[in-house]
Amino acid sequence: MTPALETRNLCKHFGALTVAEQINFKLDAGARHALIGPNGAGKTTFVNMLMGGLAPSSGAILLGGVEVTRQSQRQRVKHGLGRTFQINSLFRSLTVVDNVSLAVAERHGVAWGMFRPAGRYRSVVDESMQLLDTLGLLEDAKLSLAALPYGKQRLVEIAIALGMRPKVLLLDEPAAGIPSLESHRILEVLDALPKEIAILIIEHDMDLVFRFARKITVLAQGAVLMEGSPAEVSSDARVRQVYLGERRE
Amino acid sequence: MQGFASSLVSVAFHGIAYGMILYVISVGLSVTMGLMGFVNLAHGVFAMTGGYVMLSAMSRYDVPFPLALCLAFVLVAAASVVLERLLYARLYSAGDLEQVLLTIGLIFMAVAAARLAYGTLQQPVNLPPYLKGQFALFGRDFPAYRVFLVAFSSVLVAVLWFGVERTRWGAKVRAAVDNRAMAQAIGINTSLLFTVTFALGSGLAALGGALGADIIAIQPIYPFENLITFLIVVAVGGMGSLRGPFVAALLIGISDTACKYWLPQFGAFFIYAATIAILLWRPAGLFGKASQ
Amino acid sequence: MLTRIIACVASMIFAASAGVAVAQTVKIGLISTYSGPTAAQGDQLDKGVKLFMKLNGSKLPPGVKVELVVRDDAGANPDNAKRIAQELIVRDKVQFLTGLVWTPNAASIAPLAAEAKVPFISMNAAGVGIPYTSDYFARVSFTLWQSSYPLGQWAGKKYKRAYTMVSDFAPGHEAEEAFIKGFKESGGVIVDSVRVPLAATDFSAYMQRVKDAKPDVLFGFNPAGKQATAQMKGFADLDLGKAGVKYIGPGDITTDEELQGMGDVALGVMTVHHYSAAADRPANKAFVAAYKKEYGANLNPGFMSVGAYDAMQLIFDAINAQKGKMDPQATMQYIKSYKNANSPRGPIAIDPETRDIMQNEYLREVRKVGGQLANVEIEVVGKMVKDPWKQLNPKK
Amino acid sequence: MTGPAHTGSYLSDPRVRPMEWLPWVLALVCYFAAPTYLPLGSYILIMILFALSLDLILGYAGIITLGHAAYFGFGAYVAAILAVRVTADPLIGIAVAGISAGLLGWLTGLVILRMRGLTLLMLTLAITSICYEIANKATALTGGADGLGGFNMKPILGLFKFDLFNKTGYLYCLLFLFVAWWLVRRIIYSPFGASLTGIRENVARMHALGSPVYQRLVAVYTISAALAGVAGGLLTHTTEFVGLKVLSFDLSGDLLVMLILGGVGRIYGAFVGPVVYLLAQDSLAKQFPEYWYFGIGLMLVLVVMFARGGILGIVDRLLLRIRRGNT
Repeated sequence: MTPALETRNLCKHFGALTVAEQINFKLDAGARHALIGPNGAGKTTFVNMLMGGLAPSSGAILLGGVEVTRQSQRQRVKHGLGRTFQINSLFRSLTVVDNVSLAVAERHGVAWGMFRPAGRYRSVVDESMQLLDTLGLLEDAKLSLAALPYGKQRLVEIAIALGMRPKVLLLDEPAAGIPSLESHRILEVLDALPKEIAILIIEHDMDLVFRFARKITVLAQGAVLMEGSPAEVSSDARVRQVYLGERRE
Repeated sequence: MQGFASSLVSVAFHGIAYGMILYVISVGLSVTMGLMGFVNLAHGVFAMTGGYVMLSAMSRYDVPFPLALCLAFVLVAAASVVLERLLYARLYSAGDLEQVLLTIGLIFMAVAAARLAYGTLQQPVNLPPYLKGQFALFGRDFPAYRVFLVAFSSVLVAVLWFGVERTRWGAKVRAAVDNRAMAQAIGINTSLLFTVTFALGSGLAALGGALGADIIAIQPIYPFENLITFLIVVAVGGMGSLRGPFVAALLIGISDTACKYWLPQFGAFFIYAATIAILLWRPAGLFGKASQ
Repeated sequence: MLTRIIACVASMIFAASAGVAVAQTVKIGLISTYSGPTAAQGDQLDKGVKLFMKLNGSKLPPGVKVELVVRDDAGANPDNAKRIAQELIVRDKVQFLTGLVWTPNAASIAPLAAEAKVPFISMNAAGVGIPYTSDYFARVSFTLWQSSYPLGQWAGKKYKRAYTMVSDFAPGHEAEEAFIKGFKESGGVIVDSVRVPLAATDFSAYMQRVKDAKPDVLFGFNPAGKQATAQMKGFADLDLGKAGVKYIGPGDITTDEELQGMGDVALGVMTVHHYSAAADRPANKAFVAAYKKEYGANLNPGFMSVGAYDAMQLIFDAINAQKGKMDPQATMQYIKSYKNANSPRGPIAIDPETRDIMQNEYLREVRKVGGQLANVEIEVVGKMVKDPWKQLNPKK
Repeated sequence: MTGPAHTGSYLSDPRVRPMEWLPWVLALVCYFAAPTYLPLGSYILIMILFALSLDLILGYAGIITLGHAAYFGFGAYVAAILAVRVTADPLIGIAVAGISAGLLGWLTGLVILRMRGLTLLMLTLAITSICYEIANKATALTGGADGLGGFNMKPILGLFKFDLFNKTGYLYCLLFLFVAWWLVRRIIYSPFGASLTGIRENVARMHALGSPVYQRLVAVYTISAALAGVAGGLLTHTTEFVGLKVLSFDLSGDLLVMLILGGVGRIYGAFVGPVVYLLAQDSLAKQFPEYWYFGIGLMLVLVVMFARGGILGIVDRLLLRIRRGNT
C-alpha cells in the first residue's frame, strides 16, 4: 500500500550548516505518528519542507505516491495536505465560524465568487457549523475569535485544518502553551479525529505523544535517530542519551 | 575621446558628491527601519531641520560653518529623542499603515511649520570663503565645496562604519537588527538602544541636510520632494544594512547625474525603472536580509 | 455637508430679508498659489495685491466696494484651477477673475471665462497663445517672446555660439523658440539646447554639459523663484563665467526678490525684461519705497508683484470707469483701449487686437548699487513692444 | 455578532440597511439645495469613488500603497487623449478609461504583488513616478507640464450637455459612484471578499489553506485600478482638462489621508473622509490657505494616536457607549 506521505533522502543545507540530512520517512494511511526530538533537531525545518514553505536542497517528497517536491503549498493542499501551526495562526478579527468557513470555502472551490453574498453559500456555513459542533465549539461560533480563551483558540486551529478535509494532517505542537491540566481536552479531540486521516504530530508534551501515537520517529541533529513503537522508543538508549544529554546542558 | 573621458570624470565626481549626501541623510533611515521595523517617512524632516538650523545659525548669529554643522547635528538629534519617546515609541508594535500615517502627518506639520518660520523662499547658502572657488584635480576644475563634501562624508562614513563594526554599541545594534527578541533575551536594553540609534540617525540626517544644502535646496517642501529618493536609497540598498545604502546612494547619485548629462530628455525615468528592476530581482534590496 | 446646506439656506433668507442692497460690491476672484513647492511665486502676487489694496483700496466711486475672494491652486495644477474658477463664477459670482502664477492653470481657465463672460486678467501667467483661446482674457504681465526675441537679436550681434537651457514647460519652450529665432536672425549659431525638468534643484550636471560644449553665451530661462537661484548657483559652481561663457536670459533668471540670495556670481549677467526694482522712474521709486515699508527693507519687489499691482490698477480703473455697475462686455471694451502711463515699469497699454500687454523692454546688467545687487537698466531695446509671436502668428 | 463595519463574513446580513441610503439621499438633496456647490460636489463624488477603490485594496485586502494615483491618472489621461484624438463621447471615454486602467492594474499587479511591506510600498511609488515622468515627457501626447485641454465633451447619450454649473456632471458622477458602490458592496459581502479579509488578517494561514493568494490580490488590484481609472475619467470629463497632478505622489497621499480620516475597511469611510476633508479644505484653505497643511498633519497624528478607526470609528464607539448607557 502506498504511504500517505513519504520522503526520500531529504536534505537541506544553509551554507555549511546541515539542518536535514538524508531523511527517509513514511507516514502510512490512517497513521497516528509522532515526530519528536530535542530543540534544534530540525523538526520545524522538516515540517516546512513538507508543506512547501522551504525548498529542500535534495531529495524527494511524495504525497499519496505523487511527487510534490517542486510543487507549491497550494498544490500540496490540493493533494490533501493540511497543517496546524505551533503558534496560533488565526484570523483574529473574524468570527470563529468565519475562520473555519474560509477553509471550507476554499475546498468547495467557491472562494472566487464575487457577486453572491457569502451567507447564501449554505453548504459552506452548514459544514463549518457542523465541524465546530464536533469540536464542542458550537456556542462560540458567532463570537469574535479574539474573544475566545487561548485553549479554545487552539481548537479552532485544528478546526480550520479539518475544514480542509486533509488526507494527511500535520499537527505542529497542538498543545503548545496549554497548561497540562487542560491538555486532556486536546487529546479527546485528537482521539475523535476521523480514522482515515493520516496524522503526523510534532509535540513536546511526552505524555500526549505516548498516549496518542502508535509510531514515533526521533529526530536529532537533522537526521532520523530511530523509529519505532512508543515502547521501543522509550526504552532506547540513544534516545535517552539525546534527551538526557540535552537536559544536562 | 578625450572629451568623453573628461566628461566621465565630471559626471562621476558630481554623482559621487550627490550620492555621498544621499547616503549621509539616508543611512539613519536604513538603520532605524531595519532595527525597529519602523516605516519612517518623515526622515526628510530631520534633514530639512538640520539645513535650517545650520543656515540660520550662520546668517542670523554669525556662527562659523563648522560649529553650525555641529549645532545642526546636536539640536536635531536632541529633538528627535523627544519625538521618538513621545510618538514613535508608541507605534513600534503597530502596523505599517499606522506608521506611514503618523509620519506623513509629521511631514505635513513640518512643512507648515517651516513655511511659518522661514517663508517659502529657498534659503540662500553662504559658504565660508575657504570653501568657495575651484579646486584643480587631474587637470580639471572642481568646485571646492563639493570636493570638501566628498572628503568630509568619506571620513564620516569611515567613522560610522568603525563605530558599528568595532564598538560595543555597534555590536548591540547589529545583534538587535539580526534578531530583536534574542537581543532582548540576552539583556540588551532595546528601548534605550532604539532611542540612541534613532537620535544618531536623525542627527546624521541633519548633518547631511546641512552639508547638502547646496545641492538639495532647503525649503519647506523638502521632506516631500526628496522622500522618494531617500526611500529608494534604503529600499534598493536593503533595510538595516550599512553598506547597502552606501552602494545604492552612489549608484543613484552617479546614474542621476549621468542621465542629466547625457540623456536630459528622459528625466528621472531611468532611476525609477532601475529601482523597480532591482527590487524585483532582489526584493530585500542589494544587501538586505532575505525575508523569511 | 449638512452645516453647509444650513448656512446656504440661512444666507438666502438673510439676503431676502435684507432687501435692496445698500452698497454695490464688486467681487474679484483671485486665484494664486499659496501652498506647494511654488508658493513663493504666489507670495509675490499676494504682496503686490495687498500693497495695492492698502494704498488704493478705497479709491472707488461712492457706494462701491470691492471684495477679494482668494483661492489657492496649489501650484501648476490646471484641473484644480479650473474647478476653482468654476466655483468662483457660479458660487461666488465674481465679476473679475485674476491672479494666476501658472500658464497651464490660466490656459485651462481662459475658455471658461469666455463661456461665462467673466473678464479674466492674468497677473503673471505668460503662455503666449492664451488670448487666442478666450475673448475675455487680457494680460498685464508679459510674454516671453517680448523679452527673449529682442534679447536674441541683441545677443546675435555680439556673440557667435549660444547654448539654451530652459525649464521644460510651455513658457520655457516659448522662451527657447523666441531666443533662437532672434539669435539666428542676427547671424548666431545655436550649439545645443537642453530642457530641464520643472522640479530640478541641482543644475550642476546640466551646467557641466554646457561647459564642455564651450559656447560664448548661455541663454537660460526658468519660472523664477528658487529655480532661478538654483540655476545661477549651478552656473557659479562650475565657474562657467571664468570659462568664458556669458549668462543671459529674460528677467526671470535674475528676479529682483531672489537676486540678493544669488550672491556676487550674478554680477555681469545680462537680461532683457520689462521690470527692474532698481529702475529710477519716479513711479517705480515710489512703488519700491511703499513695498519696502510694508514688507521690510531687505525685500525687493519682483516683476510678479508689479504684475499683480498693475492688474489691480487695471481692474480698479475699469470699475471706476463704469461706476461700479459692471457689464462684462463694456469692461472688455474698456480694457482693450487701456493705457497706464505711470506703471512702475514705465508706460503700459493693452493691445486692442490681442488683449495682450504692450510695454517697454529694457536691457539690464546685474551690478552693485550701494552694496546691493541690482538689475541696472542700460537701454530700452524695444518701445511699447507688442507680443512678437502674435505678429508672426496672427489669429486666423 | 457583527459590528456596524462592513466586513466580508459568512454570517453578515448582506441586505442594504436603511442607513446606507442616507448618503444617496443627501447627495440628491445637495443637488437641489446647493446648486452653486456642484463643481465642488462633483469633485467630492469623484474622490469618494477613488477612495472607495483604495478601500477595496487597502482596507479589505491590506495592500498598503502610495501609488494609487497611477491608475486614477492613467484613466484621466486616457479619457483626455481619447477625447482629443478619437471621440468626445463621455460613455465610451469612461469605458475605455476604466478598462485601460484595469489593464495597467493587472499588468503592474502581476509584477509587484508578490512583494510585501516596504518593498511593495516602494514599487507602488516607483510605478506612479514612472507614469508621471512619461506623462511629463511625452509632451506631444499628453501636453507635458502644461496639461491637456482644448476638448469639449459631447452630451451624454447625445442628450445631456455638460454645463457651466456642473449639474449634468454632478449627476453623471453620482451615477457612476452608485454603480461602483453597488459593485464594491457585492464584492465585499461575497466569499471572495471574505477571502480578501483573510489575506489581510493572516496571509500565511491563507497560503496553508491552499488559497491562491497572489491571484486573489491581482484580481482585486485589477478591479480597484479599473475603478480608480473610472474616477480619473470622470475628472477629465467634468473639468475638460487634465494635468500632471493626477499622477502625482501628492494625490496618492491626499487620498490616503482622506480614507484614513473616514475610516479604513468599512466602505463608508471612503464616503465620510473625502466629504469632511474637501469641505474643510474648501473653507479653511480659503481663510488660511497658507497653514491648511498644519491642521491636516496634526489631525493625522491625532487619528493615529487616539482614533484608529477614523471618524466612523469614533461614531461607532460613541454609539456603543450610548447603548451601554441605556441598558
